[in-house]
Amino acid sequence: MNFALVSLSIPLFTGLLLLMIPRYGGPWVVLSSTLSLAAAVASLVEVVDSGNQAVLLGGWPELLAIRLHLEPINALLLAFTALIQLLVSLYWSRNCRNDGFWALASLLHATLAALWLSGDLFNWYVTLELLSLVSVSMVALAGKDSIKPALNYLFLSLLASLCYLLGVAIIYGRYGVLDFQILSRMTVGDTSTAMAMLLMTLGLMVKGALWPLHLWLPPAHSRAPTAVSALLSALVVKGPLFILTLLWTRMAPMELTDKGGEFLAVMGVFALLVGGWCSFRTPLLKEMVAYSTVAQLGYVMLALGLMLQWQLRETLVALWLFVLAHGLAKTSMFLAAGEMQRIFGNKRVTALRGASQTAPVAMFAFAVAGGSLIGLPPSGGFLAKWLLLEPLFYDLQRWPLAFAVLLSTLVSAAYVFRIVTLAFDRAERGQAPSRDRVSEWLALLPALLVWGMALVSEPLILWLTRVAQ
Amino acid sequence: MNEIMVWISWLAVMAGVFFFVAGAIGLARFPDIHCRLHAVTKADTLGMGFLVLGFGIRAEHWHSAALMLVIWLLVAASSAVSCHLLARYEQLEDEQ
Amino acid sequence: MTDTLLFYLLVASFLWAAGLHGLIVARHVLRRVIAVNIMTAGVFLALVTLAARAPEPDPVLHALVLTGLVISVSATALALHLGTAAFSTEKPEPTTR
Amino acid sequence: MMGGPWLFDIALGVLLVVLAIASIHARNLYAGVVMFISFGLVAALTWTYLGAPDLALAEAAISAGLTGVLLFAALARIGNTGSTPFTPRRLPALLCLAVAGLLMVTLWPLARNPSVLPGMAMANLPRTGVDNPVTGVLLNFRAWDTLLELAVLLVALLGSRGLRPTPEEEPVPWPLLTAWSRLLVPLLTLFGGYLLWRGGNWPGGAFQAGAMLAAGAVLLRLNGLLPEVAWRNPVVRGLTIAGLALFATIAALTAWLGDGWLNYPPGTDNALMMLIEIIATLSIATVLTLLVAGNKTELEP
Repeated sequence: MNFALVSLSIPLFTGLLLLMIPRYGGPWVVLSSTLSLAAAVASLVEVVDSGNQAVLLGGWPELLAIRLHLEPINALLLAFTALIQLLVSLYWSRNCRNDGFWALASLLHATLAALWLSGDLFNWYVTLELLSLVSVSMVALAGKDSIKPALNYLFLSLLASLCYLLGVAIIYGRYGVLDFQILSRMTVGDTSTAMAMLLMTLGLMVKGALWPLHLWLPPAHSRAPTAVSALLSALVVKGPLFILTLLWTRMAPMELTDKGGEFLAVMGVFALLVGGWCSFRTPLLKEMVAYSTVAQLGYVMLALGLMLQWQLRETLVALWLFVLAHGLAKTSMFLAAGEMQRIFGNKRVTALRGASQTAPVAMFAFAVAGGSLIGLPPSGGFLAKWLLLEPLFYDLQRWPLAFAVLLSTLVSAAYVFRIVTLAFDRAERGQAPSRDRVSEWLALLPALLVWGMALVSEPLILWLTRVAQ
Repeated sequence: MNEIMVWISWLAVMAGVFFFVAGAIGLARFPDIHCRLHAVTKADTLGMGFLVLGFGIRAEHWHSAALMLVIWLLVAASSAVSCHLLARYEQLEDEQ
Repeated sequence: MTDTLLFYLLVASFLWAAGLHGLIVARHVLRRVIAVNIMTAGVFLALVTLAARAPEPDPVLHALVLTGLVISVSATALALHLGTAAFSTEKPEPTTR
Repeated sequence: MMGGPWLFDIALGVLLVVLAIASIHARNLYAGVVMFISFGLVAALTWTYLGAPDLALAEAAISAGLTGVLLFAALARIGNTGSTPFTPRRLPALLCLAVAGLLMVTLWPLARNPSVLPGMAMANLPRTGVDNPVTGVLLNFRAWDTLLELAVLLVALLGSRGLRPTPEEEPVPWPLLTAWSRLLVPLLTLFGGYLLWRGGNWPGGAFQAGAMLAAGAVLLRLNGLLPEVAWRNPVVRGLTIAGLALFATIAALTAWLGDGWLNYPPGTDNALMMLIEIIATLSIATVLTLLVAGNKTELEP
């Protein structure tokens, strides 16, 4: 547990330090996320060796204290957060023009770590609120254009928090407990619990930008600074998703899981198709990437829904694999998109004509990341999708869902190849754009990692199957 | 003795309530801002003063009576200041 | 005693719904901020009412509401600053009456 | 059953609902803000009535004081434009009424549900070293929430700081207001200190005290009696992060040298808590002052 707390404290103190002395933000954050990553990996090793850990803060008795818990999945997410943070800060320390970014990024890291470790319904509310305020502030860093999307994001996320908080109030009124692990032994399927689950689910769906409550995401993610878009897409939407998954897989009473699963699965399919279609249609590059996040989150919802409805353990593994693969791929995609936007000085998709010749590495990063989003073998996205599809084929009743997943693959292939074909078009004659080779390679790095996941696919899947209960 | 004090306190409380009600009606019904300010501040100062008197007589300890007196002084002073500010703002607006 | 609590729970649900309605229909940023705050007050009223169930009020719930109050004032301030930056008119108009 | 107490309950409840609806839907935004401030005061009264004086203090300082100033400042800059067209449609209203009904049905059975946690909190209270149960919960049982809450406050400031609206001209302070502020601010400071001091045993505590101090500072700042509170000043910066930094340092030190994260070593817990409370009060006061009346024109450091 101590390693996990170290992994949380390092970015927190770095953030505070950077507020005091705002110089050399980039190097400090790179250093702190490296150290935090090391601590997170140490905690992962520790928890795999010696089993789940929990600590009651302050040494107060159960029920009264806030409980932090460390399980392999939390530790994995902790390490994943530090890794993404490291990759993004490596890229952004070459490009950043705003000192305010670094302190906020460190606080974002600390917030996410607090969220992964927490096991208390109200503490989650506080971390969620912290997460939204940090994200909104970071979106607003981009200046004039981004303020209205940021404001809209803030309003919707406040609405979501209030839904969640009302759900927590009902749960507390019904059971008198806020500790998640104790609640998971107590819940029964009565009206109050159902209403509380509904309210919390709706709130978390807004925060996690799950279809049809995703409307704030595309403008906010596409107007934010490049590094912020990457962090938001790769990490921030996963926070509410994590809580949603825990709530439904552990806390929801048996009577509700069936209906909830069906609802989530249907919403997931819609997200895949509608999000993909919007992504295909939009004229702006970063908005296309943002809509693709909406679509990809559909897989996560579908996996969760299937898990609840048919008790398929494999889909839970698929869910976590999706989270990891999507995080890495989306980081790469946003960084590459930002890099190309900077090179061409244009936000539109059509500006990419001939990008394969003028910005080959960035375009390559974009395409490679896109390959993982489509689910081309042997990428991380492919592993996740295969795990999701496999159990669907066994049962004739589930074929419509399998068909929907395949259709969504086609849609995502369509929006990725739309860019790729444009890029391989002949370049217009003009002055050679200024390129920053290091930045381009740094943008490629996460995409290579997501394809590297395939190399360790078998042990990874076996291990996840073991730990993802 | 005690009986008389209770009666006095009741009278004072009733007077306070009367001033507050009158002030509220004045605030709602008077035509312009000066009349309204007049109604409100009078209600605040006088009505609250009577209430403090009424409850002060019935207080079990002189501490609470003194505390209420301080509160009354603060309310009276701040209502005077805010009334002045509002009236002055109105005047500035009219001049423009 | 329970009847009183039920009444306050009724008021709390009304406040929550009224805030929700305001947030849906209102366009002006100030109205939306106020609506969010009304919703927050609704949740807090529900929590405080639940705290008053026992003869000795529940301090845990009071602490939760106090934390929530700080969070809500932070969010309100951020929203108002964002709103000011987004919609501020060049010449501030006189806004009284 | 229509006795005296019931009458008071109904008056409070009806006032709350009417003021809430009026503050959102008032035709004039200025009136709406005034209604909202009154709503906050009635809410504070309700908290007192429901046995939560800690909350009432905080709510009064926040809603009537700081949020009011924030709303008025925003109103002065944004203006009334685009606020009147308010097409009353039936569907959202009916939908929200249905939501209210649904919520009521859900909340109904909860009013009779007892809870075990208050009893446990009370039983463990002597070990915390404070007598006020709310302070005990905030600084002991749920200290981690309180730490994160300080972070929320700080982040709101960081987010607002990056925005640079057009500079506004300083209003000329009026002599009566200035004189009154000179009298009021020492009283507010005194009262803030009193709230902090008695927070251990009676309603009050760091947040209420901080809000009170901030109200005083804002009043002085609006009158031009206080020099600029600027972020570029390292002392101001230090004060804003001091609360969170101290709290987090204590957490880390207790984990490293002591028994665990936020597990105050026995014997020192009272002193540690007092230290946290004092520093947190100063921090909260600075952050709130900067949020409400911070220097708007300064650029990034």
